[in-house]
Amino acid sequence: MQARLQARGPAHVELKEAWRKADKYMFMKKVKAEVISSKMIEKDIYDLCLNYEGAKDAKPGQFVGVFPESDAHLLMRPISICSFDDKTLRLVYRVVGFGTDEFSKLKEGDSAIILGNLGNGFDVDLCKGKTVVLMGGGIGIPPMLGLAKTLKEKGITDDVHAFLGYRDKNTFLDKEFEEVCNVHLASDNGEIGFHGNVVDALKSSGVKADIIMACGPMPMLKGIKYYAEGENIDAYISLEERMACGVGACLGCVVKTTKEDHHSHVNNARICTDGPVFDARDVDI
Amino acid sequence: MQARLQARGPAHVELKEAWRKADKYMFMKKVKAEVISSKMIEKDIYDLCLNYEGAKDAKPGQFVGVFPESDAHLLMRPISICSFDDKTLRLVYRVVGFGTDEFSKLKEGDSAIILGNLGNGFDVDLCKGKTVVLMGGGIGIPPMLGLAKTLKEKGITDDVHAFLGYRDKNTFLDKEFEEVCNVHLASDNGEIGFHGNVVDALKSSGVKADIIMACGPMPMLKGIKYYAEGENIDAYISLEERMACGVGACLGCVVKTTKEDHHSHVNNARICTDGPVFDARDVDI
Amino acid sequence: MNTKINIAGVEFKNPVMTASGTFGSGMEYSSFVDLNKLGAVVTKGVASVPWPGNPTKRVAEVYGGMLNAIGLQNPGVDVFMERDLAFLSNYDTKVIVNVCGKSVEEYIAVVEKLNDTKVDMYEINVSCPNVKEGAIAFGQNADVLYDVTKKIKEASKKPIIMKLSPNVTSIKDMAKAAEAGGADAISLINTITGMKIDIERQTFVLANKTGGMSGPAIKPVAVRMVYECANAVSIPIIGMGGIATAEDAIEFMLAGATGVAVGMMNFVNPYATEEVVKGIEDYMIRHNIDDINTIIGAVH
Amino acid sequence: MNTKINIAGVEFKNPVMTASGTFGSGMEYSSFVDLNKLGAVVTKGVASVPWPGNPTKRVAEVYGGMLNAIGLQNPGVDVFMERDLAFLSNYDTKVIVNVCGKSVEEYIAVVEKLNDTKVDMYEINVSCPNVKEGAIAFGQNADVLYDVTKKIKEASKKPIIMKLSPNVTSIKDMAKAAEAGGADAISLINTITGMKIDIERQTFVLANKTGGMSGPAIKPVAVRMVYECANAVSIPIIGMGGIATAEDAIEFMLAGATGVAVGMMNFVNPYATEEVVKGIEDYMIRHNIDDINTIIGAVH
Ligand SMILES: Cc1cc2nc3c(=O)[nH]c(=O)nc-3n(C[C@H](O)[C@H](O)[C@H](O)COP(=O)(O)OP(=O)(O)OC[C@H]3O[C@@H](n4cnc5c(N)ncnc54)[C@H](O)[C@@H]3O)c2cc1C
Ligand SMILES: Cc1cc2nc3c(=O)[nH]c(=O)nc-3n(C[C@H](O)[C@H](O)[C@H](O)COP(=O)(O)OP(=O)(O)OC[C@H]3O[C@@H](n4cnc5c(N)ncnc54)[C@H](O)[C@@H]3O)c2cc1C
Ligand SMILES: Cc1cc2nc3c(=O)[nH]c(=O)nc-3n(C[C@H](O)[C@H](O)[C@H](O)COP(=O)(O)O)c2cc1C
Ligand SMILES: Cc1cc2nc3c(=O)[nH]c(=O)nc-3n(C[C@H](O)[C@H](O)[C@H](O)COP(=O)(O)O)c2cc1C
Ligand code: FES
Ligand code: FES
Repeated sequence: MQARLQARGPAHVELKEAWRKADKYMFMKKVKAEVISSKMIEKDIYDLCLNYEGAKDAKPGQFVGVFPESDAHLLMRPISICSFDDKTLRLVYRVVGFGTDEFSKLKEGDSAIILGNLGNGFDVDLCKGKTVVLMGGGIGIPPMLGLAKTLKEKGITDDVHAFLGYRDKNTFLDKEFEEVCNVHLASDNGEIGFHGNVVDALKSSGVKADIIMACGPMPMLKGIKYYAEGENIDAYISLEERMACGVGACLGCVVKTTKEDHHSHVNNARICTDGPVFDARDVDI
Repeated sequence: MQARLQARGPAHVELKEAWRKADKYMFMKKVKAEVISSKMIEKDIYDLCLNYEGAKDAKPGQFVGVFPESDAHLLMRPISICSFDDKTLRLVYRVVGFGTDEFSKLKEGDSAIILGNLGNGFDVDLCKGKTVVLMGGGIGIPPMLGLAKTLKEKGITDDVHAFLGYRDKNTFLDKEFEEVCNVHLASDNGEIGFHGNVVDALKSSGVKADIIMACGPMPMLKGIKYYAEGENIDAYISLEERMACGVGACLGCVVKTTKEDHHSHVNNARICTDGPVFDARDVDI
Repeated sequence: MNTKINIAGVEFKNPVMTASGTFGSGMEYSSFVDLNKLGAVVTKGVASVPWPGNPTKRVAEVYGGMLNAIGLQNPGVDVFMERDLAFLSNYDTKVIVNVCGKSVEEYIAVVEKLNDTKVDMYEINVSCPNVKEGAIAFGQNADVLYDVTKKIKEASKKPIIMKLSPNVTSIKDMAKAAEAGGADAISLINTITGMKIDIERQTFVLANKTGGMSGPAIKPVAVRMVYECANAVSIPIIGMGGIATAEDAIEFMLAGATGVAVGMMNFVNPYATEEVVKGIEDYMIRHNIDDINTIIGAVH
Repeated sequence: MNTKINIAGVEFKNPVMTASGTFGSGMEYSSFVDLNKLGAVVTKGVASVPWPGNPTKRVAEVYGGMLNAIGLQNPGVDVFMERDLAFLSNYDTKVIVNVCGKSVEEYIAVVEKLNDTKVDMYEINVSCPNVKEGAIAFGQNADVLYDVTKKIKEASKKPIIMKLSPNVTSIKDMAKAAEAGGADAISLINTITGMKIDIERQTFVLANKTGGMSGPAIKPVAVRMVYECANAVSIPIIGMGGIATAEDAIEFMLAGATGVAVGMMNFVNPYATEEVVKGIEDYMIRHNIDDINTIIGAVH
């Protein structure tokens, strides 16, 4: 180790440059973003469009931190990028507490304070030419829409199936999925689509996934990990955890990993920077 | 004492009723008040008009507490009532820190959170038929305007002289004083009116005051107390101190008094409730 | 639905009290809230003789709270009995008198004067950071606290609550000392010592240099200390420190407080106490809670 | 205009540092701020071997601040040297390594490994409230602190800063013990132990139950403690606790801090450190201050 340390000069300049140049750090700023529109699309579910300079660098599965205005509530709220184009960013979120409630009151012309782009996102290149199954549960559905759109727009594959799980018949975003991929609905209470969870919906659908990409509540992600490992399918899942910094500095947001993590070497990876998207095999959930 | 305590029943119901009915507690609420207008009338000096249900109970020299929106800045900012009519309240204040800066951004249609009406105010009945000298220094000028207007409107006396002290030629509100009383200007740098303070301006004016009512910075109020005691003139001065509650509960805002105060019996009266207007002889400033 | 709680044999109609020094003796806030709706009014500190308190400036705003260095200005127990206690006896609420002193004898002098009045309990302030003698010194050393508690308890005909200072290494040790000394209950937290400097004028904001910090900013420290004490002693706890809403109050109760007190937030929202009472009832309905006592210390 | 300060013979280009654990080893924030502009980067706590830290949830928001119970997750001194120290040596800033351990031997193991590297100083964390052994226990007893300081100082080839816990009755006594033990400087405050309860789910928000509170909410306590220590010891002080702006930093310096560190507020404003550096210069211009050293402890 001492030897390696001594030889640090040029080698480590490289490291630093690599860090700065790494694709995912292309856009990493805290900025004011103008609200283009904000509307409720379902009970407690809001759809926020922002004029955001980081949009052009966004990748599906990445997220941004949205800061409340309140001086009492200082931490950013992590919200996945739902979709994006060159200039605009779309966030779809559920009102669950102080911050999201505050955001829901934003109006056209207001501004939102955004830290982004954060996290690694889904690697769309892994999907090339494959039968891709996207699985979204509840408020985990929005980021899958950006992914579905990207797969279509970039012509990566045209065999994409989205399995979308809702609580009940109050669905959201499903119409937009229909424009870009095959859609399979499921609901917890059976009011619409498959009666049950998305994993069972997939099993009963006859769709043979080459690769799964998913976001949703922990029980759903556990189910997917278990299923995918059993079937030996690659699965990439997007995780959530309480965050403070969002940039990998505070070590607040870790998930147990099956391999040694590259940061602390203690099988605890940072969801904000090493994730939020992980190979399901790599995390111990 | 024990004897008196035992006989407390009916006697003390009286006390309670008296408290509730006391004139100055006629309107005492925390309310939202709609902003009718807000404008800068001089560098850093703002003029805020509010639709305020407590206005009809207001007395000149009383003040209200204005709460910042910020969750970090919780205490109200005491601001004197500049003038008022049945429905509207006018506050004129200088931007000196966080709260006043925040208020300066209020716009028509916004609302301000007001705790009022606070304090005793000037007793206009003492002025009946007398030569009244009103003295205002700097941001102590606004409350004197409401007093001048009341003296005129209620026909209490028509011999009212306002001595208004400014830093320099950038005067404010003086035109409005001219509509209701005689006006004598003074400025620290001599750019306008008498060159010097308002006490010296009064001395050199030849006006013979029967009673003085004043608001302004501490050195000016000390000067008035000294002058009035020397000349044996009644003087009522409005004091300032850091406040927390504004209603007499916290004992934050005391001033040393020459007589025993009625609350704590320690010669420390509460400016917010026993004042802000005091007989100059009663305070040890 | 039962909102009644019991501390040392005294029954309170609900757990909501006022924190000493933030509510006068109730008079000042009686135009905002109906004192009959409150569990108890806890008075400003009362000494054996009038105290003038500290010079001004006595209060300063800080982020999410305030500092105060009032220095326990009060009219002394005689005026208190004649005026404040008389006023309070018109209301159907419990009266807890906060007692301050510079020596054990001074505390006892107040207690003895009030022993035959209708006062329900004493809260012994051994934790005010703003006076030089007595007060906080008694509350920062477990042996001294034990001793002071014991002596005051002996002199008292009413249950005593020892009010603890958070400015200690181990709040548990202080709670245990108070319990061992015979305290019927403890209340916490008093203010945390803080300081504010005016950087433009390069002076202390408070004449006393330091002041006691209160308000929402201190709540997490207060909740933690209530929790620690609840696990260390078996006497009831009255929790306070930044309570603004029923949600805050419930957080303290879940941590182990039997009663709760609203302090600085009265200044910000003079209706706060009554709103907390109402909000606790709403919470009970929402969570199907029949008896408020079931949530005391429920998170552990 | 001189913004240079000197602590134990180490010259810093300005007083502004990063608070340990809030800035990684600088890498993460190097895309927001130019590390060359900072007085020093203070690293996350480094132990002799990798530490996994606590289970999640590890962080919680509180009024005007946050709680953390990271539990000192870190890759250990070997990886630290190879990667983080190597990274930092590309910058023209001082490097202070925050050292943690569960026993004196563990602290010393880290110190000895780093003794022949380009690290400028050590900050010895005897005040982390989030790990069971060592850490805070060393920082809450003056005798133990004296002893730990002395032993680490003996093993160290670089100046050592003892990082003090605010969770004590007398911060002065702790500062004096550190000084007596041979500390070259002290830094304060580490976090104040707090707790948050989720009242809807009736659970602790943090897996560790308690966490360390930081952010603007704790600033008045931190300023007071810096002031108290400045009047108790003659070694330099690095002040921290809620610093968000240059104004906050100057408040600490006026109270007696030679250096200042930005902690939690990096998370809220990743540009904070550089802005504080710039803002201090603005203040110096506004107040006609030639040498920043003249404001250290200027209010007393
Ligand atoms: C990577 C990531 C992506 C996310 N994407 C979305 C999304 O696209 N749409 C959406 O509706 N929600 C999303 N969430 C969850 C979202 O972050 C929380 O719902 C939100 O932070 C709640 O904030 P609040 O102030 O309304 O709630 P409060 O409960 O008042 O928040 C208190 C604190 O807890 C944190 N917190 C609360 N719930 C969560 C949670 N589930 N995950 C992480 N932190 C939480 C808050 O950020 C805040 O710091 C995502 C979370 C993560 C980690
Ligand atoms: C009875 C009374 C009447 C007043 N009337 C007026 C008026 O009509 N117009 C006007 O411009 N100003 C008036 N003031 C002064 C005004 O209250 C302060 O300028 C204002 O509170 C400053 O708030 P800030 O947030 O801008 O300043 P900051 O310095 O950020 O305030 C910090 C804290 O200090 C308090 N504070 C600061 N300066 C003063 C002060 N001079 N007096 C009392 N508290 C202060 C604030 O209320 C706040 O709690 C009056 C003060 C009192 C006591
Ligand atoms: C202005 C003020 C005066 C106080 N006076 C007393 C007092 O006389 N006796 C006492 O025991 N506590 C006193 N306290 C402490 C409060 O009762 C309470 O313990 C503390 O403020 C924490 O609660 P809070 O954050 O809700 O204000 C005072 C607090 C304030 C803000
Ligand atoms: C997420 C987090 C991690 C921390 N980790 C450490 C640490 O490893 N070692 C240490 O001495 N202090 C640690 N601290 C304490 C800070 O360095 C600092 O003393 C404290 O947070 C107060 O400063 P602040 O209010 O500016 O954050 C940590 C603080 C936070 C918020
Ligand atoms: S949120 Fe700080 S490391 Fe992930
Ligand atoms: S401000 Fe509280 S008594 Fe005057």
